[in-house]
Amino acid sequence: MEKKPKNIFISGPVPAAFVGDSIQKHSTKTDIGAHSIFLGQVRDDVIEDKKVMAIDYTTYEEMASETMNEIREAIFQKYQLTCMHVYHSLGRVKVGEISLFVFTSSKHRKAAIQACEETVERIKGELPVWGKEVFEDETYHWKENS
Amino acid sequence: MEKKPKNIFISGPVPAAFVGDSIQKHSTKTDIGAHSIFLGQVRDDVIEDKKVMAIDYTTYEEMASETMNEIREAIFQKYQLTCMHVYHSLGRVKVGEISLFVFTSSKHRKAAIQACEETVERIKGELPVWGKEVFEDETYHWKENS
Amino acid sequence: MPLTVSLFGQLSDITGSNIIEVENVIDTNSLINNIKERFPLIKDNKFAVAVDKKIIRENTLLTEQSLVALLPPFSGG
Amino acid sequence: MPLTVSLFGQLSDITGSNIIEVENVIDTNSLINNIKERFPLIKDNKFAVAVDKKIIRENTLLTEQSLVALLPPFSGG
Repeated sequence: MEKKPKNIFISGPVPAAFVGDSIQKHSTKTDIGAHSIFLGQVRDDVIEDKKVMAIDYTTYEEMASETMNEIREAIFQKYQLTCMHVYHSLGRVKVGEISLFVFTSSKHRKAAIQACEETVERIKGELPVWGKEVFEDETYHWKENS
Repeated sequence: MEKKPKNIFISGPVPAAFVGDSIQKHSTKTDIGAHSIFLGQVRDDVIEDKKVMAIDYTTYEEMASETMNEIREAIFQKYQLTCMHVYHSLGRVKVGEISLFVFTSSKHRKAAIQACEETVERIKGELPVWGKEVFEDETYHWKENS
Repeated sequence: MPLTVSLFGQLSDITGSNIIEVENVIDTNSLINNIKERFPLIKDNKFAVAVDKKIIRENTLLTEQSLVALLPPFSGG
Repeated sequence: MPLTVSLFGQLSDITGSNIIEVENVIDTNSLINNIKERFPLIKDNKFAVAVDKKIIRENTLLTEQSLVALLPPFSGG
């Protein structure tokens, strides 16, 4: 089990190829039978007639890393996971780009799938991260998770 | 909505880079907010003291494609999906390699996550595919899904 | 009425072939009985019967055009 | 007792800074009142209060070493 604290934040979007590389790295972990992956992608929502072109993410980093460690500990306690990886963007992520990457692996599919879903829900609800939806005219709107 | 019948079978393993490329292709679909991905990886299980080194997959292809179309239709009826992609290996897939790739995308995370999970369950239970677990001495054991 | 039956997975290990010909069967019950007589080891295996690519649960009449397949438990994914 | 308070998201738009100094506060209630007086627009915003990187639900005593942050609703992911 891999539980060491890690920095989950990366500057700018999560490249699609980075996801592919992360999957490839697990081919040596031959006790894994199932991977579950969640990706958050920035949508071109229209708010009061203005189209979102990007989200600027900021965080309270010291609190976020403590919160993420608590989430990680709780998920590893609850599910039989082989490993978990989480990456969240900071700074600007344009429409169509990936801002969140949650990756859980397990011997069996149920643990991987449920752990991934629960981790995503907890990140959305508990991680001190703020997204500023930037419109094409550079005005903005602070996003709020539902 | 993308519902046209497709061939889901590919010869040999699903390359990790193929998953990355599939994700990349969705960056132009700017109404997507969430992707959910499931990957099945071949495990080095030990059965009666013999270690699995690969699984050889076969199918009843005419029935499998009809079944997959039914599953696809039902999932699109039930969930607000932007798209769904499914790939299953035929032939030999070695330990640590990927044999199943299910990829659902939606505006919101709940639909993507639930549709992915339900599709995986239905594939495991309803798709006429058989996996022969091949040991290092080339003897084998027919797998059975739990 | 000769009928071609497809077999998959461990069932084809028993018959030695993915396809067998069966004569003089009018429905799936008589077909299964015929196959079990010829290949007694098949009795040790669980399998479903598909007619025209749908799994059937009850005895089903067959014609020469029927697509019949014997399907051991699935193990895809 | 001067205390440094961190603000995030839309709250820092109101104060014009990610950090403000607050004097003479002994607990989180007096801190919030002080900030609301200086920045009345803050009253229109929902926010949580974190002390030492934990969200607090009740009035909490503060020392000079307390890490205090005002957190608008999260929107990561």
